[in-house]
Amino acid sequence: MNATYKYFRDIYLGVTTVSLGMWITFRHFFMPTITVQYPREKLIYPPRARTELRNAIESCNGCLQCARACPVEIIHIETAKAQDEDNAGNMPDGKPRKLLVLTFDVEMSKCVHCGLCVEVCPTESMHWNNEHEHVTFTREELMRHWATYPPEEVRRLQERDEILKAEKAKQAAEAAAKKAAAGDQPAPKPVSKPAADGAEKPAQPSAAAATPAIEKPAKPESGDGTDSPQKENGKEKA
Amino acid sequence: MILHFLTQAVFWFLVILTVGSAIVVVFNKRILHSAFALLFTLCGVAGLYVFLSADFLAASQMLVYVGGILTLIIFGVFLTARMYNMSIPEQTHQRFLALLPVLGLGGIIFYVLNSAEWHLITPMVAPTTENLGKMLLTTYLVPFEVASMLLLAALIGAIRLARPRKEDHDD
Amino acid sequence: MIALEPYLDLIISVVYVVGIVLFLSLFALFATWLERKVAGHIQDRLGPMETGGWHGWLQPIADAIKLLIKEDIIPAAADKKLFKLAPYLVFIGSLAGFAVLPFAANLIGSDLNIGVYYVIAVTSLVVIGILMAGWASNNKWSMYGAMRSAAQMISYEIPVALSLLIPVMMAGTMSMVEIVDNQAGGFWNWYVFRTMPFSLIAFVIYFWASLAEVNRAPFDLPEAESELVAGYFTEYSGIRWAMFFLAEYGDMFVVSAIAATVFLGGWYAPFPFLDIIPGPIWFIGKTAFLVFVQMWLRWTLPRLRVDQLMYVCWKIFLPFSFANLLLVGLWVVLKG
Amino acid sequence: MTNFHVMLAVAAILFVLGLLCVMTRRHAISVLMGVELILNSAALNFVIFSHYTVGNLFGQGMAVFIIIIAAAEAAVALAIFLNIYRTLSTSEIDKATQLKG
Repeated sequence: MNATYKYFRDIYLGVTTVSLGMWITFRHFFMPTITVQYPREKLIYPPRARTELRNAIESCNGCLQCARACPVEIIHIETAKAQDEDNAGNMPDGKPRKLLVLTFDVEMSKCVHCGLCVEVCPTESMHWNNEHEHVTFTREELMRHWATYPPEEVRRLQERDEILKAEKAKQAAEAAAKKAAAGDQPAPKPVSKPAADGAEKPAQPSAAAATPAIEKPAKPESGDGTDSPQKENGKEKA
Repeated sequence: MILHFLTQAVFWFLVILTVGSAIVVVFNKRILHSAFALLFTLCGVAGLYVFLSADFLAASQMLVYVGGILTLIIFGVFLTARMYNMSIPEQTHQRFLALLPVLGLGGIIFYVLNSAEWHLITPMVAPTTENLGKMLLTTYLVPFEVASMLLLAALIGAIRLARPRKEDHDD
Repeated sequence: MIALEPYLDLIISVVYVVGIVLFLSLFALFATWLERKVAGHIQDRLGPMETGGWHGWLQPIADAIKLLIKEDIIPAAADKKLFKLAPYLVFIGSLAGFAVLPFAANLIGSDLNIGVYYVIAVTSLVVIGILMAGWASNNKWSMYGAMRSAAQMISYEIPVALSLLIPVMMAGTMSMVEIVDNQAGGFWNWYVFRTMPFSLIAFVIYFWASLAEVNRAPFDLPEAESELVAGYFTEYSGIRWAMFFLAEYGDMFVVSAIAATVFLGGWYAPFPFLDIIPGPIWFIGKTAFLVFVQMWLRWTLPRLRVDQLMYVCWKIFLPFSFANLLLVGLWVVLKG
Repeated sequence: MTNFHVMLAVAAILFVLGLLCVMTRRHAISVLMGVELILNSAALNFVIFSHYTVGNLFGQGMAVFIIIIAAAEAAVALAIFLNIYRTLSTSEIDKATQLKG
């Protein structure tokens, strides 16, 4: 349009838009505020909010998955096999506890709040605790210790565990020797064969003897992993 | 009595302010100090106007001189100097040669001031604004209109002069 | 015992001046608190809540104490004399306006017969003070702020003066007390509602132009913190900064008080039967309301550009003010 | 010595100082400031005499005209100085010796 029209239109728009804006701010003036007076009242964060890590040690089965998942490697766990003498009790789902979690330390000062440890935890013992005040007076306090064993107890249990392990290894070696003596010595060959051929031919039909040989070293490692699928089922049920 | 004394004190304060800052205006090497000293001269003169019961004039002095002309002058200094150092310095010339006629003229003025016989009347103290306005719009209507034309002409002329020329833009 | 009677006027004057300075300081304290509260609530926040219990009412006092004991820094490369002088100049320019504000019929510093004109005149000092501060700081932001401020204040002085002329013409006097007296007896006698719509337009133009005069948003280019740090008082700290601050809030009060005086009936109540409430309360109440509107606008509108600022002044306010002036002049002449 | 004499003396001193300023200083704007001093002293003189010897407002009217003229003069002078500075890159009036821009 022409300049005169534009001039008066600008004035009209100026007046109306300023009035409108003032009306909006005036309404907001009387709206309830969203401020939370922080130290006195605190917000409840949504359940998935990444606040501060916490491990419910009584439901931790010491599976080390969180330590492995952690990208900054700040979770340090030491475990020992539970014996009858320990009276280790049951896990929350009723199964007997197989591992004693001797130490469970997290360096919160290095935590990047990625939440991977929470994702992988089979027992949901690793969780966000809905608080964000990790403020401490010293840096050492940011190292969170959740295991409850005193140091000498930890040392004792570790030594016992090592002894047990050594015994077990001895037994295993003896058993292997016995087995080797009993059999017609085909065992070493299939062990090496699938290792060499496995890359080329994954499905080997005649490796009846080979499969236990492969699974054997894997078994102790994932010995607790065996009950992890169950736990995951339980998690899904929960 | 004390009021009279206070009035005189204010009067002398204004006199000293006016003259002192005028001296700074003339003799200071930094041109911006001169310009800001001019502020106090102008304010002092405005104060003297109040003592002469020229209240409207005093306010006009503040409004036009301080708010208008002095600001123009300061802007002029900013715009016509390369502001590399803070004290835009300035040289003077013919200082002693100039003192000669100036002192002569000053001497004559002061001689006349001292020797003349002034026929003084008792001054009236009354608001002036209304009468001044009536005077400007009746007796002095033609000069008043001429002055307004002058202002208009000066306004247009100043804008025309200060604008960058077309050729400057084309370069 | 000394007879006090000859000195009574003097004593009253001194007390009044001291009272005004105290009032200005208290008002500035209150206004900073109010500003934060208004800003907070408009943005759905709360503002200061901690210091001193109820809604943080001690916050401004804490700030004032902080300012008073803060180190006073003068930049090494600054023009020291001018740097020290500038805050006083600005403060005086602001304080001088208080001399003619009529808090009530008898509560006025001096009922000058050129009251309105006097206020317009003394605000010129503020311009020079700001230019001085900007130059003496030897800082590019200060300089920009000062130049902008001077250009803006001088430009907007014209619409301010022209709008103030309208009630002056209607009252036939520039004395504050007489202008207010002409508006006695109910809000329909206030100048803002007489000669509708001219005086209303004059009031609106005055209010907006006065925002530019006191460098308030949306015309706060001189101290635009997102572009110029703090404009002309970037380099100031401590007590000198407090002077600028006081001057700014004093200016806010002065322009609002003048609007309340010449347009909104000064110390008179909107309805005659409410006149039992004392005049100063009405006067300060009206002024405080206008100050509140200033704050309200500040948190509503974004900052203008320099060219927009000048466009609004020279192409909208000025023609409208002149047309307004002519029409009201005609009205006054015809009415006799 | 009355206030009258003192003010006349102030006006005279302002005039003399303004003259000195115009004569000695080189920067164009300093010269302008000197001119303002002279104009002020003249206006002050008008007002003094009208107040103390005549008793009418003629002198104040003249002072109003002087202020108007000073404003016009300052505006035009500064525009000219700006032009001089733009073309000659100097603000000393002695250097501005040619009329051609």
